[in-house]
Amino acid sequence: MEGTFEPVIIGFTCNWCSYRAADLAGTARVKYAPNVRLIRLMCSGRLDPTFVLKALASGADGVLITGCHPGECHYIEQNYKALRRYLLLRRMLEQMGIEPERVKLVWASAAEGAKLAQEITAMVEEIRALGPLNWPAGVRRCDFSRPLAAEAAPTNLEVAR
Amino acid sequence: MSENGKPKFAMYWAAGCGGCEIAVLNIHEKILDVDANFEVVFWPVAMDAKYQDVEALPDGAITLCLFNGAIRNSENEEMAHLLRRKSQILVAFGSCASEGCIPALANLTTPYAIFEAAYAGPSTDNPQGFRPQPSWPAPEGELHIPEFYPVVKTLDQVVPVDYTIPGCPPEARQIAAVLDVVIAALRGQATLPPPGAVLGAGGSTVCDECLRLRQEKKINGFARLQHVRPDTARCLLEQGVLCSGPATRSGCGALCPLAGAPCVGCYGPAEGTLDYGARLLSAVASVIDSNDPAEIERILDGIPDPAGVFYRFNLAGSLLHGGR
Amino acid sequence: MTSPTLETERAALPPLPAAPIADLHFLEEVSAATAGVSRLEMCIQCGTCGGSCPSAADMDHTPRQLFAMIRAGMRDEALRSNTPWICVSCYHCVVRCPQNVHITDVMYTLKSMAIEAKQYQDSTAPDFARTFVGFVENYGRSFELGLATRHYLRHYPLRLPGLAPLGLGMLGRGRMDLTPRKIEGVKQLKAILARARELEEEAGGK
Amino acid sequence: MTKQTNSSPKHEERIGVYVCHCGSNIAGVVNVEEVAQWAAGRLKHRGVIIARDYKFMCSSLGQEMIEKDIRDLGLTRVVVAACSPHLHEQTFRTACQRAGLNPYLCELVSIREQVSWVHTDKIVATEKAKAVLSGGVERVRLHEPLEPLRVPVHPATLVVGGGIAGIQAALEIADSGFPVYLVEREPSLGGHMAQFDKTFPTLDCAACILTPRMVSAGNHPHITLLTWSEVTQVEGYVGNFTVTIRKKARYVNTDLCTGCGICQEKCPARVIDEEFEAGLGYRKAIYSPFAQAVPKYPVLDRDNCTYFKKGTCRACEKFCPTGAIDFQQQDEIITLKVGNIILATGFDLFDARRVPQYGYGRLANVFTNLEFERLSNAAGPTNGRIVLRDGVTEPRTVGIVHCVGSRDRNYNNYCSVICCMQSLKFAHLVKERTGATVYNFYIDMRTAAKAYDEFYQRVLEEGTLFIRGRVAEVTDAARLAGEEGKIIIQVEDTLAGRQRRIPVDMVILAAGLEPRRDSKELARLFGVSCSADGWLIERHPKLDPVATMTEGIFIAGCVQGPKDIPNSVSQGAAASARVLGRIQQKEIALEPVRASINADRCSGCRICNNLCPFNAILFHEDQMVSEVNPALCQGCGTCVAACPAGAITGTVFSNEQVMAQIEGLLLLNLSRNGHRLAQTSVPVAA
Amino acid sequence: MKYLLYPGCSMERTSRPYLDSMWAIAAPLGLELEEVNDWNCCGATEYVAISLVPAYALIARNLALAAGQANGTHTLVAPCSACYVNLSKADHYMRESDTLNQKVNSALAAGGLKYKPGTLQIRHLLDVIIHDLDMETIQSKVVRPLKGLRVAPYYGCMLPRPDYEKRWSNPEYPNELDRLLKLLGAEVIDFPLKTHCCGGHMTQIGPDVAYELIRRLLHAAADYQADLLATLCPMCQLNLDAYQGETNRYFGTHYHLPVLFFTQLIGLAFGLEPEVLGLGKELVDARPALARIGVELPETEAPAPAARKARRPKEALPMPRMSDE
Repeated sequence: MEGTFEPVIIGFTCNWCSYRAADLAGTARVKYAPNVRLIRLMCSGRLDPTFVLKALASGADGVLITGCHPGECHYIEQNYKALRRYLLLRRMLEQMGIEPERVKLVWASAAEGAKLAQEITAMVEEIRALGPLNWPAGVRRCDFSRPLAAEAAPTNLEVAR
Repeated sequence: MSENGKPKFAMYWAAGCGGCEIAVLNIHEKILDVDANFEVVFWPVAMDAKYQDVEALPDGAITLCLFNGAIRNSENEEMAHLLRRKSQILVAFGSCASEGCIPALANLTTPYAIFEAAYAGPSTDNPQGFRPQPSWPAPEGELHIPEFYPVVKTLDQVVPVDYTIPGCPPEARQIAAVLDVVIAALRGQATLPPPGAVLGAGGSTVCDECLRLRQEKKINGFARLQHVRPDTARCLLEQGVLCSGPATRSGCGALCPLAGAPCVGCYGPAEGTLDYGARLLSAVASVIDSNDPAEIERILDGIPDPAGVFYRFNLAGSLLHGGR
Repeated sequence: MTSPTLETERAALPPLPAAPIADLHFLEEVSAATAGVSRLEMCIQCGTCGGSCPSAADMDHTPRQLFAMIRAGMRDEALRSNTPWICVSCYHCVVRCPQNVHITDVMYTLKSMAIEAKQYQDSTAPDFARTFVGFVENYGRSFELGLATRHYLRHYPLRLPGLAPLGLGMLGRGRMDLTPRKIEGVKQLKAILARARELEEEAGGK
Repeated sequence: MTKQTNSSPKHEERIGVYVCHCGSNIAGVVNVEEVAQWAAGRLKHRGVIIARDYKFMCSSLGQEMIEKDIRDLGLTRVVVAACSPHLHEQTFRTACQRAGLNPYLCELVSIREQVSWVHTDKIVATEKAKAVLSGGVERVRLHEPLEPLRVPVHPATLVVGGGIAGIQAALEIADSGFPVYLVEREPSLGGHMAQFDKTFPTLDCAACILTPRMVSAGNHPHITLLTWSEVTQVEGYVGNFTVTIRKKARYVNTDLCTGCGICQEKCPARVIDEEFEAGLGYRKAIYSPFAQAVPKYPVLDRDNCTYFKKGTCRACEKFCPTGAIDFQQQDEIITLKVGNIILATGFDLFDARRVPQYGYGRLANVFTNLEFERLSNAAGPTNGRIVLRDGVTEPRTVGIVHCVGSRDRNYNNYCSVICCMQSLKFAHLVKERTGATVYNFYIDMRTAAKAYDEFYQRVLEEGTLFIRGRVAEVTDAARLAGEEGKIIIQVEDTLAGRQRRIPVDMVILAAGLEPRRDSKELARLFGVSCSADGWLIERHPKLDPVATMTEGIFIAGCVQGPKDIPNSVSQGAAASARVLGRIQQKEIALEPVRASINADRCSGCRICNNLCPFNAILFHEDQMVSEVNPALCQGCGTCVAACPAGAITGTVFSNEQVMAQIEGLLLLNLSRNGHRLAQTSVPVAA
Repeated sequence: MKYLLYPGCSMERTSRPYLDSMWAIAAPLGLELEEVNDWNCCGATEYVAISLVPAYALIARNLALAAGQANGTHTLVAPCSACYVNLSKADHYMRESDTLNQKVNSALAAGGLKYKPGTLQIRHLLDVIIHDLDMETIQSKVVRPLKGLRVAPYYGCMLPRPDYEKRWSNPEYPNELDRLLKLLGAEVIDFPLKTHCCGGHMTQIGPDVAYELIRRLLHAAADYQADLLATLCPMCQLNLDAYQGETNRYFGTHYHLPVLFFTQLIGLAFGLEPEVLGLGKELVDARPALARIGVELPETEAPAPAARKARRPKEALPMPRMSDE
């Protein structure tokens, strides 16, 4: 592979804290690594672990989950649900051979633009050091997104559409 | 149509335990309807047949093919392609074909480790340390055995599939019901469901059929069934026994929970679910009754094998297929 | 673009005197040589440290002033100050500092930098430290009697007779040994310390 | 199979993409023309039929351009790549609405705050802008036309806290003719201000300016006063809160009581008054905290009452001329309906015992600022005589210590705002009344408000001595001649550059302001957020300082952070203006981000039931299904993510929308080879 | 209870009485102390003034040896405050700074050792006595309550500060020693300088500074009418005891305040013989003070708890109550 590896990270943010922290990082012109792409959710409690798997399966090298600090959730305590899911998800991903550095949970209040920027840059560096999320040759070879429709035999039975 | 005018039926057993084959026999006298309405052209368990016989058939000659078992090796995949070409309706029959099932748990490890476990170790007598080789020069000529794939795939990951019948194995009454619909459709008395549909199952989850009493859920600790004596009338999950019922497609009649054992999830994901394990994991984690990271970790220690539990039947069909 | 005329005018002026040398990397250097995080840059000059210090009266500069000097890049003045040598390591300033500056550790850093640069005014304390360390490096243990006599002989010879009763009292009560004790692993200790010194020098700056 | 990554739109969408330059704010880093051209070409098969860039998309010309395209080209979706949705989402939604497009079919993606302002490499920033835009396009395809939720607003308002901020808020609303419930935990209105003697910088008497306000609030026809009461439960949502209040038993029948005070006179139990007198004076077991208390009725302190403790006494009952004492009285539970809530619960004083080196609690003549307020108050325990703890001796030297527990990482990191001015006021009062020598020990003098610095000048002129240095310790251990029997303040005089020991007779500690000890519970009770310190968090620190993130709940005064009286009053008034605006509108529109449950899919597993902090999820036992009450749902989506059956869906942030956005964002991979970009996954219609 | 013991250089010589009394009370208290084999000097405050990495490597050798010897316990007890602070500081900073940790471990490797920071719990002797033992058991062993003895509890600096692990009630006004002494029956004064400095190594390098610090402590203790000072650090004891004469000479004062180790007072209260507790080895004779133990003074002559506490007139304002009382 030529050049350096640039990881892509999908970041999930909470509308009330970390998304605002990202806004603040912007207004304060804090610079951070461009490798992250943020998705706004209403709350870290909205984070369905499926989103994390989906991002990893679709080519992201890491996933950053962010939310309000414990005790500061806009919806009282939903960030704790994110915490519970994250702690369990992390255990499971480890079993699947995915390095724990690739999926991180960071608390960032609306005031912590600089902290969020710092966390992002640090995570990009860590993942850069890990390299791309490499699936074993076998998994890569089997192309799950290949269109299959052409192979089917025609049927003369009546089928609901 | 065949010579006797009956539509052709096939059933094939790929990587799986064979329970699905037995399940078909479990439909009892209904099997007579199969015989009455179909001509069985290929069913290795039930009758002698050669792959060449299938290859010889014109494309689309088989009306209904029930394919059970996952795609573990090149033979499985070849047969999947062959039967797809020859069949009008290809059904992923049972959990292995549709989700990967237990064979797919091997995706958590590598072929090397699998061979080490099978061909070495204390219970294996293999002093020369033989390992399977894809080809071998025998006096009769070069011999081949099917190639062992690095990961287990589901049927629909190698060929397009018309319908899925979930379950490990599918419930006999559900199989019977599906056969009834197909037979009725063949007679023009019914319409087949849209392609891609899941047949022989319900639209909700196992809890819908479970009669155990339920309350709001708060889990303070997980325990394995053998270590606790759960209340016979109350929801098992509420008592810390990890039951997959909430995330598992209904249709089985909640057999396990009603018999006192937690649902293990063999009917697969509910309608519209992209990743079964993630859904179940999210639900279970959400109701852990603690906000303290250390305490949560302690509670999670009660689930020693999360990937194995949440993806017991579903690893090959999941988003990450089992990781690396 | 500056106009050429202005340039010419400027050239005609007499040269300005040189600005005082300010070593603006001094703060970073001190921070880097301190165990843990110094937090020196967080100092708000409130004076809690100077107010708390039991020996402030004898210091050339209060700790607060010293920190301002470090930040101003006044390297020589800071290293020559007696302040770190007067510090008694009581940690009062550390626990009271509203900004959690690691004051005591910074004092240690300044001492070692002063020794390195040979910039202390009074050799009493550096000598004491060296003598102490000498015993420790050779025996693995400290040796009060040797240390005290050697030290007083060199720095307070006139006070030594006055301390005789104290010394005799201690000896008489079995609270002092005439010979140093030695650990078994002196060789091992020396190897460790030699490697540690190499590492310290590798880090540079110091 | 049913696995689909995208649920495809029913018909082909016609999407318009608008990339903003924001002057040079975006265009200076992101090649906006390239982004627009790329979208028009590369995203054509995703439904993008037009992509434009423009100098200022939010300007009227920019908006008109979008509106024209909607009309002329029949756009069904709009994506604007510009600033943060928190800034201009509403602007572009309104523009769409004007052109006849449902406003919720517009998506704003941030390429300013999240791209041009935080990255410097122009090529990489441009590529990231494309990715962000592509995520927005994928997302907008799955948007649904929605209507904002409209809810009626109940005209009554609950004000919690009867200090000056709460009183101000209550009066403003009541004067406009709307009902107010004013709840106060203590027996009387007044709060901390009632304890003060003079107010800086004008030195008006606190009681003189506060008492008329308290009386107006007490008599106001539209204000229902609930003192000695606490809020125990809050349910509902903006416009329709149901609040439960526990009115503690006073053991006094307020219908009969005339407030004559005989009961207090006759009560034999003398108790140190830790609340109003800050521990410096005494009260009785039946008492009214101060003479001007509103309401005038006393309360009986059960824990210290001789009758409740020993079973005999009843002196108050015997002497009461109207028979108002009622030992049988019980706590009363009241339920109220209100449309809006203002929280004005104030602050607690930092406990100076936590700084043991300052000697409070060990050294008799170390006082806190609140103690000194009572000491100097003409209605206080010494009738305003400034004396030592012996109650007799006037101090000849007084040291005032600033920043006690404030601006200190060991305690509270923030500045308590009022202490500098309060300490200057004390210096003036001590000088004026005793002629003592006064020292002020400060880190920085903070007198930043109208007429504040002038007051500092005045105190300087009066001869108060200022020592710039944070006090290190206050001790009675004499070390030098002249220190015996004194309290010694040890400090570095940072201006002189030396340590000083100053013997004084009295020390006043300017203890800082802290959030109420139960502020976290308060936040939880009302569903608002509070910072790690415990101050409630405003919706926006500059532009919306009196609103909270929770619709319908406002904050005023020190509950939001330390502040002086003028600012507390301003906030009380500001909060009431916001509430009045709501009441006048009669109904309010809410973002339609809500969860709903598909009853056919729901298996009644009850996983979600306990996850909602707003109790929006009901369980129907008869049908064994759960249901979301859209009026209570706040749209956090936690239940959506937790539903194991996938039976719960959420508007605006559906699973499909988020998945589509993930695919869109990953359309472009970052450079793996210099700056050339490689394509990875391509989302295809499923 | 089992602990690893790091005695430190002073214990073997200048503070022999501390060592002896510690061993004497270990058995009745049920403390099982196992000395770390071949430990070396902690470097006091001197080594770190010369160079950082060797200073921490010197300390870490002890930690490595102790961790290697961990035999059913990971608690390392240091009776000397200076050793305690150095050991815990090394562990703390090695945990905080990866760079330091790597350097120190690389130095240790030269001696075939390694230490993983955080492996050991480093605690002071007073900490384990007051926090690990049952207070009632201690009280039950008191056969000779130190009644009538006015003791100034003197903690010095390095015990309560900087206190990385938050083991003490307060860095300025800890109460652990106070509580223990009260348990032994002593009258404990509210000693305002309880955590102020004894002069440390300044007796060697700047005696004028040191004598002033010693004078302050002696004066305050005398002012509060203490019979003796109880200490828990060899350096504090040495400075206050051995240099008391020097200090008196320097200032022309005549303080006579015996300074004993708290372990000696525990032993006394437990009824152990003075000789096994190393009593009599102090330079300022403690016998007159100890003679007060058990002497019942007539009620009227009993001194007020705090010497200067004024009579409260009826106008007096209430005093704020301390939260911990």
